Amino acid sequence: MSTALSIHDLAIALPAGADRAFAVRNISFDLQEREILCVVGESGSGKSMTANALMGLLPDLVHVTEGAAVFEGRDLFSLPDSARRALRGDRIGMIFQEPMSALNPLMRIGDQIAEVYEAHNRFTPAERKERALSLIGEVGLPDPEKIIRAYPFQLSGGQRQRAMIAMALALDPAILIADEPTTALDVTTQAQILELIKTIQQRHGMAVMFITHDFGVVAEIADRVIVMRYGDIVEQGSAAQVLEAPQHDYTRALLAAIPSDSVPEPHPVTTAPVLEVRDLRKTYVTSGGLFKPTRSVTAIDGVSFTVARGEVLGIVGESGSGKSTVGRAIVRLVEPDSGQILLDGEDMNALTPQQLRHARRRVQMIFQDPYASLNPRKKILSAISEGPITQGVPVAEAHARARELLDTVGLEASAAERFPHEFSGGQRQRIGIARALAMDPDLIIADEAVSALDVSIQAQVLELLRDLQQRLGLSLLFITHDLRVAAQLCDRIAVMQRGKLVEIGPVSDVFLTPKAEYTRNLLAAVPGADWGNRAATAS
Amino acid sequence: MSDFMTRFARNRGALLGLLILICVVLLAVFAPLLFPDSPWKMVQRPFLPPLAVEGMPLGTDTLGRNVAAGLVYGARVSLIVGLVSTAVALLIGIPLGALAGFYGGWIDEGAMRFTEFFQTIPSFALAIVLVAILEPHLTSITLAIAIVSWPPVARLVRAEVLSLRRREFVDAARLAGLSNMRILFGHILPNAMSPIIVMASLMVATAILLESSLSFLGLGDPNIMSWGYMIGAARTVIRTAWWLSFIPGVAILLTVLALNLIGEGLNDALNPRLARKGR
Amino acid sequence: MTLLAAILARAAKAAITLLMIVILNFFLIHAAPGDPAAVMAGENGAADQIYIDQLRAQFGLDQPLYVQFYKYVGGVLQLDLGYSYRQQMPVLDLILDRLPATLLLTMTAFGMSLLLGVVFGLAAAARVGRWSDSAITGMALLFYATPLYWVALMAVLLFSVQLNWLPAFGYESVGAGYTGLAMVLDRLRHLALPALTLGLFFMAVYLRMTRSSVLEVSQMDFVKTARAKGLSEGIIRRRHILRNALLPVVTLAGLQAGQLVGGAVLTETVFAWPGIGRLMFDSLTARDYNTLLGVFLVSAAMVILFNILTDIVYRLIDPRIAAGGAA
Amino acid sequence: QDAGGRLDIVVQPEPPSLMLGLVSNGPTQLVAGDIYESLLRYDTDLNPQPSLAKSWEISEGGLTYTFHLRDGVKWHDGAPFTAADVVFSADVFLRKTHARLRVSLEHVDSITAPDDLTVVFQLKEPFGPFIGVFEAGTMPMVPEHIYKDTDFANNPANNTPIGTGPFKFDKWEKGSYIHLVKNEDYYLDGQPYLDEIYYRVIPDAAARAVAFENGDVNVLPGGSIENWDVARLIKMDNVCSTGKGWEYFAPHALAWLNNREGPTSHKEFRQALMYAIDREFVKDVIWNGYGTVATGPISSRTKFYSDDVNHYDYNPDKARALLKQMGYDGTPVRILPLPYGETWKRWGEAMKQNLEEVGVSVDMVASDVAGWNQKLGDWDYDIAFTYMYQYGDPALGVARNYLASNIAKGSPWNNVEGYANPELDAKWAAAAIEPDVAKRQTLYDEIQSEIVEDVPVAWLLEIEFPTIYRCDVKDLVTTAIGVNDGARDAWIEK
Ligand SMILES: Nc1ncnc2c1ncn2[C@@H]1O[C@H](COP(=O)(O)OP(=O)(O)OP(=O)(O)O)[C@@H](O)[C@H]1O
Ligand SMILES: Nc1ncnc2c1ncn2[C@@H]1O[C@H](COP(=O)(O)OP(=O)(O)OP(=O)(O)O)[C@@H](O)[C@H]1O
Ligand SMILES: [Mg+2]
Ligand SMILES: [Mg+2]
Repeated sequence: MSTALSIHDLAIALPAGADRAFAVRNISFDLQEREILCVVGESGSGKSMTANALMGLLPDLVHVTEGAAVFEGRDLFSLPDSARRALRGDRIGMIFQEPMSALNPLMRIGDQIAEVYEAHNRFTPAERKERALSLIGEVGLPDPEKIIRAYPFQLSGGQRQRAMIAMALALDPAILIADEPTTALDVTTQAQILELIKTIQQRHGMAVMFITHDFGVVAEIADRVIVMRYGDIVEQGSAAQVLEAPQHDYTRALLAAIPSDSVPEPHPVTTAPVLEVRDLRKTYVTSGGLFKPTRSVTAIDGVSFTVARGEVLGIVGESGSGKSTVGRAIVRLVEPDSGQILLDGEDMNALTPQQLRHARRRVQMIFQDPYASLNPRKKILSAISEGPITQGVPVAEAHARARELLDTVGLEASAAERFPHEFSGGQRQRIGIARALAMDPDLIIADEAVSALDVSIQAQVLELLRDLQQRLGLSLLFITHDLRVAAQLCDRIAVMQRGKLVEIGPVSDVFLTPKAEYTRNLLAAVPGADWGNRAATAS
Repeated sequence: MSDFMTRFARNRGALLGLLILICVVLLAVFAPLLFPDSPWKMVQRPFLPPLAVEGMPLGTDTLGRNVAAGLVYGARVSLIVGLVSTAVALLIGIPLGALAGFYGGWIDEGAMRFTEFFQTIPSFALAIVLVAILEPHLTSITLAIAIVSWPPVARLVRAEVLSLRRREFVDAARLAGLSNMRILFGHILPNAMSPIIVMASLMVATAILLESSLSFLGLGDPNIMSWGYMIGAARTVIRTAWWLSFIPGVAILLTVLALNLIGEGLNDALNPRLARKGR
Repeated sequence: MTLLAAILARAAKAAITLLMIVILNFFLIHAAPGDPAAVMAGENGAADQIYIDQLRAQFGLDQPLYVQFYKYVGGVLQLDLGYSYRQQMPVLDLILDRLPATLLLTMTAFGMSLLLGVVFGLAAAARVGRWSDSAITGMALLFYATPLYWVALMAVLLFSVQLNWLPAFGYESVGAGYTGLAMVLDRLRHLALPALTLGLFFMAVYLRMTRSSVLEVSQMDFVKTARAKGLSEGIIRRRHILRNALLPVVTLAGLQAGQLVGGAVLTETVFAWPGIGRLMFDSLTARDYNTLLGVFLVSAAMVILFNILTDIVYRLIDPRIAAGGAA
Repeated sequence: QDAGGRLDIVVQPEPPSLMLGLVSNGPTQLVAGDIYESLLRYDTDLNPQPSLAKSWEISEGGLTYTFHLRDGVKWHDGAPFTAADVVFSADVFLRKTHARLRVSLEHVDSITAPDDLTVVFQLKEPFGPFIGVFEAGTMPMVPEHIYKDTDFANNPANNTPIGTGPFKFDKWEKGSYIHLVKNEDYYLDGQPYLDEIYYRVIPDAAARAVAFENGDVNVLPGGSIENWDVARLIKMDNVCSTGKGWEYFAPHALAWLNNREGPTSHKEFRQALMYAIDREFVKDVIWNGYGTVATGPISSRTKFYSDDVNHYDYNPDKARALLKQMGYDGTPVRILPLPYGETWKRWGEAMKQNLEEVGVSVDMVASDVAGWNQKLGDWDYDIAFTYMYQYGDPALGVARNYLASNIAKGSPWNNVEGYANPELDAKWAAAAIEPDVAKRQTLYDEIQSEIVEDVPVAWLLEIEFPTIYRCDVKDLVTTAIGVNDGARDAWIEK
């Protein structure tokens, strides 16, 4: 195997006012021909910057200040702009994270693919179309004739990502750089895309630099791995080496933080249910106005389950399966069409708005996006104590309790006087938890409460949740699309598909002896499933 | 806050605008000290060019009135009309847009039809008719300008509220048991303030232009000296004394320019995401 | 949803809006002090009660307001906008007489401002941060902040009076009897100053909007994708950035084009342009109710028409809207 | 006289109609004066001259007016003009439509046509001013064959006016211009000299001045541009001007003073006002020196003027003394300027300043033409500017503003101020029907000296509206109504 791309002493300077002076500094690595090199690391560690530097697509004011990247005998960084442009798309292709925004919304898919040929003056227009068509077939998009004339908004996320890959492959590049190409996709789609990249890499013999923060993905596809942190490469080596015998502390910490698939022992549920959901249904009807056709989506289709006191029930399922809608219907942020929601035997749906405002105390929610769920203009203290005060708790008492809770979730007392933007993602999520706890609820609904966080922070928050749940005897409805996370925290798991509850049962049953076909697919799609299991048994 | 100040201060244009505006405000506030006599008083020979006679730095107009005094007193009118009409427009537009965006449904439909209705009539024409009907007076002019300028506010606020009300912190507030009004006015609107403030600064500028246009057409309040009046009155002598229309024109230009610069500065400072792009 | 259905839906709504405008304006305008008979009598230099009563009877102003209203609305529904007291001819004819001049002026100004605004906006965005960008945006800001009528006065002073390059007013050389190309040139010369003054402000608006929109779109991921394909900057700018960046400009322009038709009062006054803006102002001072109402109705209809046109253009540019789906 | 050529005349505002029998406002008269004619014209000394009547006799005692019409006169549509048209016009048409003529026709017993070319007006009583009503704007001849037994106001022919005048209506581009062409069948040989006339509508005063400078128009009728531009334009090369052509109208600027209520109801206040205002300043600065400060109700250009009255010269001290004597308590007075352009606005402002200097507080009221009319008609004002035409004789154009019988709401042209003086009323009435000129003069002298003492209105200025034209335009203004009498005699020097 020879080297496709060799990077020496790369340094990328950030503009004044950025959180550090260099995005990456002094990094050197090689990309071998026909290998998949995974670059992992936490958010902000400089992965994207490195990739962009190689493509010559650094944002304004961000510059390569040092180093060389030798590709086909030439240093990319010292090439003139025109020569670099000639390489882009031709010898080096790239795909990005967000399939929606990475495609021009106003151009047909076919034209966007054909454009690559045009940029490099290959073929006649008719041939370009021909090739675009066959590429679309190659990346596994159905009905190429139709897709070629479709606009991006008419495609699903996975399909768009396939179209992106088709573009990157158009001229058979020697190197493909993929910057988190599956992060925005749900598990099943992610599995398909990873599969596609693997096959294509093999078929075309490309070198792939694959950026991700998910060790599951690494385990799935990587030949070699580079681990980055704060702009440095802390470890590199073959996939097996890094995953199974990590050298650096940071890598070890990262790996340890990954929820393992080791299935907890089932606790028999003994207590009375705190929440009972009976035959819940919800159909979203988007009325288009006077003459527009109405569009209706059945988000919940006859769902029933119970949550016992002190129990953690997980709801899993792929994107759009109706998980959030269930959670929101329980707290009546969404009005269900029919069905009953009994909280300690009291029907939530029968309450007047006035009563509802009081009843809400008992069920609280932790939101997916910790930043969006905090009013940017309110200090943390008032964010936490506002609810209790509204429910009639004296101000001083509410404040005191809020400070106490901040301590409980592991934040220092000074946090009370700060604004949300002055915290990190994990800290914000803790604030969200404190806020939910402030209301002394019986049940907390956590909707994707950890998905937005980096693995290490994710682990901390999960730890906290488990601790609180056990200490305070809370019930938890834990909504997630990440099966590993669910397995770690939950007592029982409910699997949803297209609004229906397809399976519910203790974690071990669902994971080890799934009954529904869908559950099996879901489990199979988890990236690095084998490795995860191995790791779990090894430790 | 200090963060905001530093970001604002980084924008040189905005600082310049602020400087000009402060000058205008100071002149307006201290007009009676600078020129104790009424700006209508005929004090010298007519048609004196600027700097021709001491004490008349900008010369005299068709009746021998001090142009400098007129300019300074005119600043008061422009500022008052600009600020008050903007305030009134905000008072109409914000609640309407907020309720429409928050409640949706028929309230939204009704409010937006109403807004659309006002936007369908060309606004300058409507302002002219309103002033003519109410008879030109400082209050009627201000009111007319407010009436034609609130619809964009309502639309902006509605759009902001629409996007904010889907934000999770609003759900959080709801779960905390807050009433709709408290959610709307305590949580949603404060977060919509930045674009509203930016828009308001530009509305003041537009209102000043509108007032001067109305005045120019002879629909100004005849009891108060305004820049539009000065231009309108000097138009007939533009051939013999061009500076009489030029000077107040420049005054309007500078003030409106200043407000625009401030508006852009605010936009950049209140919206750092955009600020970085602008550069 | 098909284009046709969308247009029909819009038209139905528009009709309701227009009817509301008619009703509101009717009462608004009749609330103004003074009545047309008195104005006409006044102009005649001498009048007695008999004369005024005759005029009132002739115009139907002697009837109770609700009867006048009923008659007027009834007429409007049959496309009869009534009779102009002041101009002594049917309002519809009067407006149709004047509308072409207004359309010529406003559409020229509009087209010019849109074109120049977009071109300069693009130029500024391409040079963002450099002095030429500052120069262009500074110029735009200047136009944006200048009172329109004042520009008009200064333009006349400079181009007509001092330099004698362009006619100062009117829309043709009266009685020159030009035909063919000479006529077109003559019209263009007359059009130059008013269209320019009217257009400058809007040019500034579109310029600023284009610039910021281009800058915003330039940051979008698909532009990066285009770069990753190896496309040249020129193609990226034209094919990817421009089209996306124009969407908000189109929306704004559509809103304004309609407003322009009825809003060119100042320009038409200063340049003696025989359009409906001036007609409106003259009718207002003469309390020529029917004409005033007619002008309002027609300009409102123009606003609506342009909004519908904008929708159509939008649909042509943006496939997402055409499909009726969410953006 | 050179034949041919074209005249471009400014008309402002655009006339509502050209049917002079229905509409008699300034712009209509200006344009329609070329189309319609009357029996007589008046020279600049107000002496009657032949027009459609080639000669006339007034009987002893002044009761019978006999007019001999010109032979061979044709309407623009080719129909012959006869005495029947005259009878129809005066007795039927104008009696119905023409407010000002109607007042004069009160004195007329009968109008008859003994033959096709003779018309006889039989009066009830002697009425000295009667010989002055045969002017085109006052008694335009309208074609009987078109209007007889029709609804005059709605006759479609109103849009294509048909008269006997030297020019025919050709085209009206609304908002832009009116085009008249030479009447080839005109009864005067070789006349008119001009081929065509364009009346140009240019709404902005400054633009009108530019139009004249650029040569787009060659005639600016009096009052069509602001005074400051008059001063500037007449200094230019090849520009001529004349103050003549306004003798018949003798526009007299005055301020209505509300005699019914408020400070202006006090005679001392009104006198104080006369002393407080600086009319010479206004004449010099605002009117650029044109015009004459008025001394009383009758213009010095009108018959029966008398100078033997109290002259109110600018004297603020006297004004202050009078105000003190009256016990003026600072009640603000409202000034309603004439909404006819910047000159009048400036005048209002100047008066406001003058009054404030003597301690009167003033509110300016803004309004447009309609609002102004309404406020005057409703007597809702304290001081209001206007100017009145005198029509050559105090009985026609002056008395109407001071007679108690003329106090009626709704019109801005009668006794708007609400002045009632029975003694003077009797004298005005006597003077109107007094056949002896010397006795009339005496009566009017008395009236003038008494009324000036009372100051029912503030007389301001005998306005002069110079007509400005290019010097190659000849014989443009030959009569007492100037350009309004049409361009019959005008020609352009080649
Ligand atoms: N346009 C920019 N201007 C200034 N600094 C930037 C810019 N984009 C990124 N940075 C900074 O550069 C550093 C590296 O960012 P980079 O995008 O490479 O991280 P990453 O490893 O890709 O993270 P993620 O997983 O979140 O995508 C970070 O500190 C970030 O704040
Ligand atoms: N407010 C809404 N209006 C219309 N349709 C909606 C609305 N909210 C959700 N939906 C639709 O309802 C379905 C279920 O959505 P829901 O958000 O409950 O899914 P989810 O399982 O939480 O997905 P994810 O994992 O992506 O969060 C989806 O098809 C979605 O498009
Ligand atoms: Mg990244
Ligand atoms: Mg969800």
